[in-house]
Amino acid sequence: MPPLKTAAGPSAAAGEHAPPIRELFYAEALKEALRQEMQRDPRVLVMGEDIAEHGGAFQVTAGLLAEFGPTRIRQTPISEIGIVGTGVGAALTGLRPVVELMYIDFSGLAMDQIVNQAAQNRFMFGGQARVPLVVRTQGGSGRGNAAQHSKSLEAWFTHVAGLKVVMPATPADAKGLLTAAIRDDDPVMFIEHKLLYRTKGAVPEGEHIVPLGKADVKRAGTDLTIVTWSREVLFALEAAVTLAEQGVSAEVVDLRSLVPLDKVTILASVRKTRRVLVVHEAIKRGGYGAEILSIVAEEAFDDLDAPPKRLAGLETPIPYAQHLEKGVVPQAQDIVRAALELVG
Amino acid sequence: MPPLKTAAGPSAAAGEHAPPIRELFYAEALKEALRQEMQRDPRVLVMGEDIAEHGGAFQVTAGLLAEFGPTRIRQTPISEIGIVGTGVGAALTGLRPVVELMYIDFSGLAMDQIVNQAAQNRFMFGGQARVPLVVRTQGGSGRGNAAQHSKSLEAWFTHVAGLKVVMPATPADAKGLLTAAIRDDDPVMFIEHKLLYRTKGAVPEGEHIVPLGKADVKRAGTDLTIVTWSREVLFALEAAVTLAEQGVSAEVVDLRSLVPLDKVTILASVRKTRRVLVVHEAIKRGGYGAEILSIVAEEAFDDLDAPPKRLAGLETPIPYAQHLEKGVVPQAQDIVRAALELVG
Amino acid sequence: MDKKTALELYRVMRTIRRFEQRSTTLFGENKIWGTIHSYAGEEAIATGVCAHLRDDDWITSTHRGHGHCIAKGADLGKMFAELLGRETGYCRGRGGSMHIADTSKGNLGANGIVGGGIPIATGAALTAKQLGTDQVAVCFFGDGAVNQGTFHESLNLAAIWKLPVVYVCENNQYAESFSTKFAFAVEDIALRAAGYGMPGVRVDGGDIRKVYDAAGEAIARARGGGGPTFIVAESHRHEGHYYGDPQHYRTKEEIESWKTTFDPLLDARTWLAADAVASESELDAIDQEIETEMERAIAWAEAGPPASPIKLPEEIYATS
Amino acid sequence: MDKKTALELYRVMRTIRRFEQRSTTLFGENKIWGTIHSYAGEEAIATGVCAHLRDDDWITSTHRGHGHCIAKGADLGKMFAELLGRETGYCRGRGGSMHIADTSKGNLGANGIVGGGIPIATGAALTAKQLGTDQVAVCFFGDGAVNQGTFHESLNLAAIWKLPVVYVCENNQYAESFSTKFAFAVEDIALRAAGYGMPGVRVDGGDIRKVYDAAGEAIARARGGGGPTFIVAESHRHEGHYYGDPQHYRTKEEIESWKTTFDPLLDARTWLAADAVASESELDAIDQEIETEMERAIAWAEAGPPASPIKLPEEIYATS
Ligand SMILES: Cc1ncc(C[n+]2csc(CCOP(=O)(O)OP(=O)(O)O)c2C)c(N)n1
Ligand SMILES: Cc1ncc(C[n+]2csc(CCOP(=O)(O)OP(=O)(O)O)c2C)c(N)n1
Ligand SMILES: [Mg+2]
Ligand SMILES: [Mg+2]
Repeated sequence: MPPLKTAAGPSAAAGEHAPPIRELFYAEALKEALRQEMQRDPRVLVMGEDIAEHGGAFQVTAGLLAEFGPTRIRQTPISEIGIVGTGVGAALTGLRPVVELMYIDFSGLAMDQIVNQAAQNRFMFGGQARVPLVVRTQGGSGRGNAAQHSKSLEAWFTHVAGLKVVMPATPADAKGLLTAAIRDDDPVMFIEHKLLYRTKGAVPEGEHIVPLGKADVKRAGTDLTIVTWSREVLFALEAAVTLAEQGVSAEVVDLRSLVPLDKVTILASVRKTRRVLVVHEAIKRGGYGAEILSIVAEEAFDDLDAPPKRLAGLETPIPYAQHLEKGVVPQAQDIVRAALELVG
Repeated sequence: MPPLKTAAGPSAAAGEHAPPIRELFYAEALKEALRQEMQRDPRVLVMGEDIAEHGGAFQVTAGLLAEFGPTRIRQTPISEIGIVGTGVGAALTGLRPVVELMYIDFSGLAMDQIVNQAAQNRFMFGGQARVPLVVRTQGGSGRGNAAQHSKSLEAWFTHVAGLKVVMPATPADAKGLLTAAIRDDDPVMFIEHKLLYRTKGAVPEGEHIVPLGKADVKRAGTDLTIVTWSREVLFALEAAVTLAEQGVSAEVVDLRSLVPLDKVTILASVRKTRRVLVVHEAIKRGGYGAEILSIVAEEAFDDLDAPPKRLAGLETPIPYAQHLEKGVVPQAQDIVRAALELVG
Repeated sequence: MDKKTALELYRVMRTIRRFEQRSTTLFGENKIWGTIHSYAGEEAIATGVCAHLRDDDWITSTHRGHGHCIAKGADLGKMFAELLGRETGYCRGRGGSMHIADTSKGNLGANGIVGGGIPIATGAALTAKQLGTDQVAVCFFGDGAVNQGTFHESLNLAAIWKLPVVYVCENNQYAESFSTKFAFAVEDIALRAAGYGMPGVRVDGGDIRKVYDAAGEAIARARGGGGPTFIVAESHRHEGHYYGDPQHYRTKEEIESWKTTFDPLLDARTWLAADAVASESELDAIDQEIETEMERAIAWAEAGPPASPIKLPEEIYATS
Repeated sequence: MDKKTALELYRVMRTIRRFEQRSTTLFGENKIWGTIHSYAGEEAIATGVCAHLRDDDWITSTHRGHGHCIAKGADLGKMFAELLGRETGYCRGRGGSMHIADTSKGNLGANGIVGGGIPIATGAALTAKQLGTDQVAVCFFGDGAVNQGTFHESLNLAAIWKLPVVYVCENNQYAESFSTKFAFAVEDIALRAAGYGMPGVRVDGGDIRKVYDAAGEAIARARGGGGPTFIVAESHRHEGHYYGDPQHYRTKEEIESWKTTFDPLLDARTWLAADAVASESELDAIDQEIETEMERAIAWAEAGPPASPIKLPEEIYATS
């Protein structure tokens, strides 16, 4: 995918005396958040595989070893449950660890520490502790990595009481949400997309915070609402342009935070456009799109002029061959087609 | 909970020269399926923790050690990913393993082998292999086991391409579905409920198969459809009685198989009653109820006389104290209340 | 060992034993919900280890955690209140027996997931190392947890990072119904330490003096920057795995024999008398004090209000 | 070792080397999608081990799996076809380099999850034991996988059940960018075997004769009911972790040095000549045959049709 330009969402700089803006890659924006938070707070450390000399599988930590040294850019063996669990223990005792799971496909190895330990600790022990842990990971297809390195698994984490789940689509949101996640006192699953790292966009310098739980209307429209997140936001914006040429005005709502969820923004948009299309890369069955659609159907049923619809990945592991890989997850033209059906 | 009586669903004995019927506990019905399949096929073996002398945490394998010996009732150390993965390898090479995960809360330890290995193997390798693996486990609250032994996690597994997911509510379905699962050539998550083991019901003797992918209308009705599964089926049937006394005729659809899903039965019922309430014990956000509700909203929108609704567990880990535990998952009276709102 | 220490160790062990006896009767009276796992027979381990810890040192505990909790200085009343589902319990009735934490004393919590606490203790030790303090983390777990992946990954991390953590395996010879004879192909579990490059120590978990010495050495090494140690304390549980366990997996004779041949309390009373450290009557007096304290704690717990209704989202989130 | 065996081993090693060279050039020509991991430098391990296996014995492989696949008897054309995303590939273009299986030859498949194949090989060995056959399972994995929980849980299961499985750790000194010097606190990884109660063998993975002998002994023991073995074959990869790896984690000198000082093919040619087993020209002739075979395989693969559209649900379910 060629570097795609994306604007910082309207609300991205909200509540700030708008600081200088310049363009960064998504990966650079993430690194800037890590660097600024590590400078600001000595209790922040980064743990993960190949994050040191190699700079991380997607170069998000490149250069940080030189600045912060091997104790704060702490490279680990291939021990997913060990490092996430160590992060939980460190978070419980005073550090603010950012643990990297190289691919979200590997989270199945660490699921127990994320769910039974990190997420449940606070409630289970009657509020005695807090778990300021960020688990940074990335998912999605599009690089020919096939079935075990391309999944979109955010739905698993949204179904856990005690976790927060964040999925930035733009460089500005990536920086702002990661900063907010690191300062948050609860465990946050911070899910990036492997095809977003090389996308560019305007990013505020200095401290930039995007609060968790606020969706962002990335494009305003009147005929239908497209609710989506992560890389599909870029496809939705691309589709909105095509749709506009065909006289259809699409509003694109980027959730950014899946948990906590900004129901207010979703429902306000749907009540305005009276049509909703929920789009995500993960397979449809059991995906988070079902949650969004259900909320709309339960709470805005009478405001809808057409049945709500989902557009999502096919029910298959991601295939290797390039021509097949593209075909199993929604592309811009698929969104255009679905939108036209919905308004037609 | 006092032993609840439940009838074998109408279709439970479907497609059979109805064999003799007598009452068994849910746990006994499961054991009967295991015993009959182990007698029938020497390639079937059971692996798990405390399944031998102790007979399993819920006594499902009690007595099988004496009949089949320690190589086929193979007790394991506490190594969840090791035993599930060993089951995958055994299934790939000619055995038909039934692996027990004592609590579904522990599945987070074995998720990688279930998802990246068992579920994806067939597609990923171009159809070279089959994985006739059954993972038997149980979930749900109600025994004071608190947050790490009471979760309902079926939604995670429904969101995986390549898995099948089964959740029997009655002894007859438990026997019939386990038999079908063991004979199925794909990986099946077979999810029981800890409070169903001591419920009684009529169970056909001899071979009894309930095909995967067939829902069962456990009670016919005309005013609304309650779609549910596992223990909530019993609450729904209880609620339906109360509702009948108040002049409301509820149809109770027991999914039995979450994957494959019997959309036909769900949609037929909803088109008849024109109202739907989806009920499950798992927390609402990201639960499988959202998938059911979404399918109805997408495909039967214009057949609905009222917004579709979900009733589900509160967004919290399961608390220990008995009076709190009951309050976080839907009880019969909660279903009655929600149903009355829906029809009122 | 001086008299003060010896009597303090005896007092802690006796307190644990009595706590288990009383929680068992309370369970029998249907006052406790869920399940409980008795530590009776293993008291010397938690006691001998925690005697070397400060309030700012950390421990992680297990489903069989009452003993660890008491040895780390917990309040008996709050413990009973938790078992009784009271608002005054350590976890406000949310956790129960399998989930008691006392962060005020560095007890990061019991764990219902076998092996679940091992990386957590490792992470606590990482905090000490990262912040340059001399705090130590102690990780308690059973023989069954040794075959969990978390054990393996954590011990390797602690070894390569030389973390101030002591891993204490309480080998009571069974994981629920599964004998270590079948769960391991080696007789000495401590052998595993060598593969990680850390010292492995096997000790008689029935003799408080031996546990005290072995733990003292390991904890001093950790505090001094010498890195982790793996201790395997051999012991036996007097009761079933859980209250009501029919114990089909071992004989009545075996069960009974341990109560007489392997009892750290009987053992302690014997040498305390033999070495003329304390007289029978002194020890009986301690037992009497504990008896009184225990009943006072239970009375306080029973008087407490039931767990209050759950408030969301503040009970699941610290930031909301 | 007789001449026939020696030349066959040389032929397999050379075939693997050449396959890796050619897939590298094909990747450079953008004909291969995704990523590839070169086995160059480690050929002696797969070759020496698989030489003792029958078609009905099983192996599990890794992301660096081309060598295992070839040594187990795979068809080169179908392998290239898979890398090229063709319908004629082993996995019909669904798997790619990281997911090649050849069940017709007992290769249960490469694995993109580090350590993911370890319990699977263990399960295959369980099948042999359960059905009373004399089949053996061999499990290949890297040094990095040794710190995964799956390694730990699987080796313990194999040891307590005395399963016919051989665990082969290919220690190429790095897990991506992470040196074993820092990932382990022990210098000899084979030490871990003792903790499970199985033999641990450390062997020079650059000398096909040593690998052949060590593997022969372990596989014979497994076949004979003697249980599992853990072999650690010390080696070095000539290339980066993946195609395009900048290798910031090791020096140019180190990279270059292994290509000359650690090359199982150069090594084999030396002793084959020195022991007068085969002349330079005989070996050149073999190389030439392989060259021809390789180009034929590539031509066949490139001529194959692209992977066909996915059919659901039949491609994800065997029963539907
Ligand atoms: C991951 C996991 N698997 C299984 C269980 C069920 N279980 C609870 S305690 C126990 C036995 C633990 O044995 P051990 O570690 O020796 O501790 P002990 O009970 O003997 O003190 C098991 C299998 C669990 N709680 N967690
Ligand atoms: C569970 C898991 N964690 C991380 C990765 C990313 N990864 C792929 S290969 C690799 C290094 C593996 O090292 P090693 O086991 O020594 O094999 P080698 O590549 O050296 O042959 C890593 C970390 C992965 N694929 N799976
Ligand atoms: Mg034990
Ligand atoms: Mg390596």
